[in-house]
Amino acid sequence: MSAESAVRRIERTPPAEIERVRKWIFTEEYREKNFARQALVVNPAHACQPLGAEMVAHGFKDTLPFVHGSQGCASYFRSTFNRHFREPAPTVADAMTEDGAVFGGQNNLFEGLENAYSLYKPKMMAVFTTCMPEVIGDDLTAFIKNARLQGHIPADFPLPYANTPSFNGSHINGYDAMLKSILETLSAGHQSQGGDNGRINLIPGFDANTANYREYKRMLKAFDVPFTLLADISDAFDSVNDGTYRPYPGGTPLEEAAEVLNGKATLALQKYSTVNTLKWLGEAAQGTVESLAMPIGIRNTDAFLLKLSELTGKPVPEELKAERGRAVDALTDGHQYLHGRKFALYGDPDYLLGLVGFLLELGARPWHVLCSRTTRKFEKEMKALLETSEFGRGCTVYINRDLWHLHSLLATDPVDGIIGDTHGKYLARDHSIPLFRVGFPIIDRINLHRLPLIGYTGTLNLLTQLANRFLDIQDETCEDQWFEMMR
Amino acid sequence: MSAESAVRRIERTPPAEIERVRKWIFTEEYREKNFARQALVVNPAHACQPLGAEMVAHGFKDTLPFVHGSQGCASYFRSTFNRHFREPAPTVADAMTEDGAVFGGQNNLFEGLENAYSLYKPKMMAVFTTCMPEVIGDDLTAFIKNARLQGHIPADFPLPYANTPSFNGSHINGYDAMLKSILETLSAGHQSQGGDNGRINLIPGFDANTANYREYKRMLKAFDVPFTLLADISDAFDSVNDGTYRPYPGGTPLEEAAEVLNGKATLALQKYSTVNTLKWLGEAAQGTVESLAMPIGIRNTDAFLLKLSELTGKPVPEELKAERGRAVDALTDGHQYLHGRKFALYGDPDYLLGLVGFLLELGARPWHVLCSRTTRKFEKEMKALLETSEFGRGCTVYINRDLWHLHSLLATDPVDGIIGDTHGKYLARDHSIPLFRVGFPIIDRINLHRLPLIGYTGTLNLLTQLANRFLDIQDETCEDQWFEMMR
Amino acid sequence: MSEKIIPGITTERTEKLIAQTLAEMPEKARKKRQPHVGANEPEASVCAVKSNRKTVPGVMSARGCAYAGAKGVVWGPIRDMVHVSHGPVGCGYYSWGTRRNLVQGVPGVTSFAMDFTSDFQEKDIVYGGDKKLEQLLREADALFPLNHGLSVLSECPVGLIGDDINAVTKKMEQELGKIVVPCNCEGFRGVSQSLGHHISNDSIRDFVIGKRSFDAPATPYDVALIGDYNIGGDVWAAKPILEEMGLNVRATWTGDGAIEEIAATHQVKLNLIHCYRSMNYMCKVMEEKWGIPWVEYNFFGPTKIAESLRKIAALFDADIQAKAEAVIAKYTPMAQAVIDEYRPRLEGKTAMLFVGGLRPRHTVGAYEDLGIQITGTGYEFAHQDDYDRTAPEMAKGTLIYDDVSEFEFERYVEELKPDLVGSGIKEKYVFQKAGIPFRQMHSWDYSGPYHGYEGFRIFARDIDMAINSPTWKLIKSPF
Amino acid sequence: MSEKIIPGITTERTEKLIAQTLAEMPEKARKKRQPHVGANEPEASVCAVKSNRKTVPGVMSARGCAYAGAKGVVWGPIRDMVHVSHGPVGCGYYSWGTRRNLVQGVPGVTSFAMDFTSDFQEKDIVYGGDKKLEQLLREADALFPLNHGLSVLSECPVGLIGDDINAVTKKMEQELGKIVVPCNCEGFRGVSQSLGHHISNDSIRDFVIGKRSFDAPATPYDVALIGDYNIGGDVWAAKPILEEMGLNVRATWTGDGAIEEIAATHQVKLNLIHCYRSMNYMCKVMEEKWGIPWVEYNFFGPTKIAESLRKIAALFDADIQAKAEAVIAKYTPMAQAVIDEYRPRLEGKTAMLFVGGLRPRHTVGAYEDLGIQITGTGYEFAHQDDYDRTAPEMAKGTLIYDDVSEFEFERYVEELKPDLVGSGIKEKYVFQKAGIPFRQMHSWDYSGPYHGYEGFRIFARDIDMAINSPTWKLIKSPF
Repeated sequence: MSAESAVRRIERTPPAEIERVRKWIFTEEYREKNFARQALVVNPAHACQPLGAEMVAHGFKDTLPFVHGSQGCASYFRSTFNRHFREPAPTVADAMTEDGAVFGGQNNLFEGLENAYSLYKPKMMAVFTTCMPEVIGDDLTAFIKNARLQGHIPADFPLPYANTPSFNGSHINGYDAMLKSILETLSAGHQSQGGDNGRINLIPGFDANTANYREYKRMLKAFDVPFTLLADISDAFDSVNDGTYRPYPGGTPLEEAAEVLNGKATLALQKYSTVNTLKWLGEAAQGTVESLAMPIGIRNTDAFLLKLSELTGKPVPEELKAERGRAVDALTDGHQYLHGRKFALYGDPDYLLGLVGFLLELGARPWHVLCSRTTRKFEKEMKALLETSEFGRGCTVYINRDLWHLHSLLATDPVDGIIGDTHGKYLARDHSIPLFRVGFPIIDRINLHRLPLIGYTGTLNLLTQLANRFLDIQDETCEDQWFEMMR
Repeated sequence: MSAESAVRRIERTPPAEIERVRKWIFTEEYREKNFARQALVVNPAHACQPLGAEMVAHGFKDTLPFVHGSQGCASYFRSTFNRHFREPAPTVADAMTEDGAVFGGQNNLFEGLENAYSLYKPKMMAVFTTCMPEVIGDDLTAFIKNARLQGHIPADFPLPYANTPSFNGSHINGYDAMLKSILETLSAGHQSQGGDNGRINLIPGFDANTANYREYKRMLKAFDVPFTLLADISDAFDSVNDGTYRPYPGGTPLEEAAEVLNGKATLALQKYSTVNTLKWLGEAAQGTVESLAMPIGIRNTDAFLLKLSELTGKPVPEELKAERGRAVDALTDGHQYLHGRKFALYGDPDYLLGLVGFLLELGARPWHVLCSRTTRKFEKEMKALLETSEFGRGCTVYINRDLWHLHSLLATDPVDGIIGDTHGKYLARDHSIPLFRVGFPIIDRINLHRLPLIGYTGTLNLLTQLANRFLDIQDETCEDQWFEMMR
Repeated sequence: MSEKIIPGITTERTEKLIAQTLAEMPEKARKKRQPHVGANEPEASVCAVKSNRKTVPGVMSARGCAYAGAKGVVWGPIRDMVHVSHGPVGCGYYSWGTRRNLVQGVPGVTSFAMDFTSDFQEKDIVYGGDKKLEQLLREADALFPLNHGLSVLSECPVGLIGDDINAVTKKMEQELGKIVVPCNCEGFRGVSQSLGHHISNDSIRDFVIGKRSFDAPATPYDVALIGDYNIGGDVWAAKPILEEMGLNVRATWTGDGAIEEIAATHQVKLNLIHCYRSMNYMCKVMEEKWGIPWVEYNFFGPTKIAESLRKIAALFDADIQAKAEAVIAKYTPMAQAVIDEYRPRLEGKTAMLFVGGLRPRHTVGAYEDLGIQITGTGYEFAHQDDYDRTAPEMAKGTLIYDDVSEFEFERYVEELKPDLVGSGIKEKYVFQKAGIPFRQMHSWDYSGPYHGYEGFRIFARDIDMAINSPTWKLIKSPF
Repeated sequence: MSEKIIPGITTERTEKLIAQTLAEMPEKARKKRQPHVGANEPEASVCAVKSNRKTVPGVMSARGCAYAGAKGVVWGPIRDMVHVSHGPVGCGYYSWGTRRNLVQGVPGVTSFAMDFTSDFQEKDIVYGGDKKLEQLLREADALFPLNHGLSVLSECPVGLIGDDINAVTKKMEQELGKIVVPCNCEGFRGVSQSLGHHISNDSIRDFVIGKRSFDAPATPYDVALIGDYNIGGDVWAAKPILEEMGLNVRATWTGDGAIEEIAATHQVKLNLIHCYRSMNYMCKVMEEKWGIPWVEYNFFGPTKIAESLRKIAALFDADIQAKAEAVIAKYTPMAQAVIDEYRPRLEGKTAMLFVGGLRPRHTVGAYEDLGIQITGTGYEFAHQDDYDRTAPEMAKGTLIYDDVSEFEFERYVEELKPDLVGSGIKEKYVFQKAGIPFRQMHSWDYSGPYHGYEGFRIFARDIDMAINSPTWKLIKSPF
């Protein structure tokens, strides 16, 4: 229609109508309508595959993540990490444009590899794709082979690569794909012929809490057992400020990772973000390969330590036993501030499983559990977990629903607290429910990734944050006559 | 006057009069009147000596604090500790009553020692006084000598004792007096004739944050140097829950403490709470005796580690250097949330000095610094500290003023945040200023004593708490149009 | 009630337990402690357990002092007075905000739940504190002009150095034109906080009551609520029930109390007393001097509440009686819903108590309403009349302990293995470390109210939470 | 401005620095980068630095994509539309709330700063997404009925699989009776976000402008504010100044914008453009089609603000001119107070910039107002006309860099040692690790506004805070 034919005066929405809709979106009727939608997604709680691929790449020493595809994607991933960690996230892209879309991205890849290798002097580049080359069908295997043959990159330079289409799964799948490729690449030709080397491979999975990695390392060191953390982002995303910028301030040493198949055992602390990696390891590795729930809460941590004890043949160290005792003490002391409180949670499957375990053992109720991109398997596992406790009764799991669905749930069936990443702050505000920032990304508070949430220390931290926030609220909202010195 | 002659009808205060006074107490006029008072103390921020004596006693292994005086005092001290730590605080009293006031408390002491020794099986009892025996002039030296002579207690059983009159100084002086007596008692006859034993004696001072003690130990262990922490309350007041109650779950081993005079050096991290102990050690000990500022903030922690490095001849461990770098990084990242913010602080002298150092190096302003019982020396030292920084300009130190004085200061010259113990919550509420709970006692939140405030880790924790609370407030109080995803 | 029996609890077992425990004590202490512990005999007219004696030195008692009884219990809850802790800083500091006697009013303007102290220094000990006190009272009245009175609570040194606070308060009452009360409650007086209650009651008798008259016309239904300290809002849960049955509650002693209402209480028709221990003195004074009858009642749990309402109503006319029945009829379904929810989760559990005031006996019925039986109880600072009132409430052979030492209490609990211990902050963490669920029964563990029908709902929830928290299952480590 | 000189900055030094830096790059990359870097020549009529070329693969660029330019810059700030990120989940997710284009309205009711996406799955790639899009728009309109329009922003796959979103939006505009706009801003198009701005401008031209008329009578003073995205509230600091000088700001493009006001902007008398880069296209379209003149202005710092107000006023009558002078007279003392406070703390400092849009040149004056000189500047996605406008603002010999790679930028900063770097989030922590104070100059580092007089106060405070924070002194370890 032409502009002229359609000229009509600006219409302003009457205040009464605004008021009507403002109330309406909190109704049961709206909730039904909202849950009936099939095409529209509003405020999802998941990112796309290449972001996960980039994160795992940062976890290896001297490794440069390399985005094959649009430059803009790389900027989005990087800035997301920059904001969450408040740290650099050096990553290059081969900046494909229209001609790439027509002719494929091989030339971009060649030139990109050459420049990145020369300028940023990595020891490994981890290549992963955005949706553009995925849609046009770029053949990375061939491209990389050609790059070596044509001398764009030394023949022996490690170039793991992963297809990480954004229209499939979420960031945790990209994490998995890239991790598998890195380990395959590095371990090629390193399979020992003798027995295992006694090391434990530990895979935390997609976890943007750097303190968790340090906590894993501390626990393993307490066992005094050789281990390899795959992939260790803790120094990459929580590095010192001593006046010198270093693009690769840490990460799993490549030589260590190369020995992954020779370890005594591999233990993943997330299973949904490591499916294919574990599958491959299960086939290729000498040692046992297992996954456990993320060690959030007492029992999940117990299970982790028991497993370490079993794998190493060593007792759980006294220092960790004492930590357990102190964390349990804090829980018994603090349970009254959380018992029976209802929570809404959203985030990645493995985080959700860990957190729900913790809430249940505290007598709190994980009332709405939402994962915006996951599988029926997860739904089933979460339901089974909820059924293990009387505090799981009445709690509901929602998969492939988004935060606008959660908006309706909170409007019609409210809770006491929300646990999730920064994106939930609008829910928190709309419903006057505190948000406990856990997960990724957290881009409106500082340092939260520097406080561990796993292990007994993490359990203590979670307890402290939850209970004290409720006490803050009580003190802030009560009338004078209920305002008290003690709580 | 007789009741009958005075019968008058109940008078109710008119609402307008209430409103007038409600506003009046926030005025400059009121502040002047308030600061003019000379006899009345309202809401002091200090406790009495024996409380400090009890705390230090809990820091020694198998030691039972023993209150010579009123039973009620012991209950007050114990419940204060119970509430702050949410832990047991086993302490006995010899429960003097009127007859004690008349005849002196020797018999109570005899019987008390006998019963406590028999029932609670301590290896040491630390005896300290309430004001009653102080006023009547009980001679503890003679009493304890008599107790041994008459067989109420074995002749060689360690019975340090301290006069801790409540009408003099505050809890930090009681801490000092009891610590000195314990060390004198234990070290008697243990002075080595050879050289020093290479150990570092570390005295944290009156600090009710158990995590700080663990942090001291962690730092010293990183130096790999033998040390004795005097007095280590960390396990006494943060013990495991494993289903067994233990009255003495930790503390400095008595044999270790007995060697205090033979150490290579003694380092106190508080000086106002260790004046007499250090004076005595300075005379009696072989090694050097020094005090440093509480290691809160980067520079204070630097000074502590440099001193350890100097004393041990070892470089600062890499692990601590890395922690420093990460904490500094967090400060540079986070400074914008705290730069220029004004704070009111109250508490013990040494805590205040540490905290003020931290605020200044962050660009925050310790606007009102108040200590309700201290010396001119402290006032002078604090003023000098404020003068070291442009951010100390305009800041004021108040000594021997109380929290009701602070009420007037906040009413007429407000700040952005208050730092102090639970007792400041009324100020926080009256003036709508957030309270950051630091110090003793904290009886309305959980676990805060389990989060270290000293060292680089503590600096990070303080930064996180302060900055994120301000961000919470911004998010909670802004209008919709200023509510944002990022902060 | 004599038919109460708890499986496994027998007089023999209890006496054996006592004997074994005391056997571990030194001779002299054992002899002193022996009379304070016994197996319950519900039908004994006089309870055999002795009380209100000096605490044995060195045994770790939970008792407080006379000052604690005066400040924490009687005076502190009066909202519109400035209560001065006269002496060194500690007593006022420790008791500041640590008893949950909630108050209405504007803090610092019309209510004063703060810490006023003379913060004695050496020179005050040497030269005496009377002059300072005089100036202090003047300053306090000037800075907090809407106070309706000032109390001066002596700490240990005051009595020892020979100060005369009574002269000072008398002078200042004249000068300030407000009620100014001296209370010689030095901590060394008596054997426990109980004497502090008594001394305070005497101060009210001598310096307060009768000094005011109510500002509303008298009615036949004027009552005072005595011995409810509004812990966690108890008064606010209790008073409305009495009002709903037609009574005019003219004064509350002393929870959320107003000093002038207390001063006019000699005009009421009946005193209703909840905490007999701390305030029976005043009921007796008012009975003797003004002929006001008094009646004890119990507002814990629906059984006792209904009993109490009927007992109170019986002292009034048919109208009040009808209204009392209406109140019971109205709230019983609510209480039954609470029982239906929690009793299945608590049935057959046992608890042991050790508290102060009225709770060791008064709360028994509330536990029983929930299916919980009390296997042991005792008081920090009771007298014989408390124990006499306790015996019939408890099952035969249950353990009764007076001023129990921590040493004994631990052993009793270890043997009887209750599912819950209800006691104070000093005991809480001892038993929690032993893996035993615990509720603070002085402070309602920062919850409450526990009085009245509303309180019962909260009490039930809290007890269930304590006993059934899954955190207890975490204590046993798998390694 | 040609007399600007910065001590130590010479053309020779700068050219040497460039040569040394580029020498470290591979041959091909060096050749590509060479034209994009140069020493400033203030008096050159055409800036020698080339721009708007493809990013060199593998050099670590800060650039975004066409989608980013369309969603983040042009469309996102329009408050009353549902902006659909059409394609896989990531693009909408990353751009959700991460540009600080503040909006008025009731969130979720009348304003929609949320993430609407079709969250493409494999099957959408295979079978196409047009049908899904149609249903999606219908659902969005039903769930957010007070929207005044919907935009569909294509992500990479959409263009590649041959979807026809224009057909869908045309159909849905008919069906929904609202403005429904297609924007073919696939991320692979063009070399940077700049093409996204252009494509979006074209969409406005083709599908928005002229579709509405204002609901108030026209006046000679009707203007539109173009190219202010209300970062940190910039529009709210800028618009009142223009109104105070007598202009009627009928529409803001697009910060806190309303789509129907944008659609009626062809009726204004003058377009005021701040961010020339992103919106000059539309100014030219309105000039050509409706004869609306346009003028560039600069609201950073009092010097440029006063210049701009006079320049704008000159296009109106004497009344407006007088009011403009009154505005300047009113605010200049405030600005001077800011300068008096901060300039002594900042005098002689230097800064380097690398940002997008208008800031690399527009903010220079504001720094200079504070005594800070800019030793280097450059753009992420500028065109020749941007650099031509930049050269006169910068001192002779200063470093100009286009689409600078992190590799180069690090070396330039290392050599020139500025006291501050003003750039984006991806650069921030790189330079902070090197101990260099930094402010994000895309997002005002979560502060703002920086526009107008109010903004200058905040800008000055922030720059002082960054440069003079004592935390920088902590970086050097004593061990």
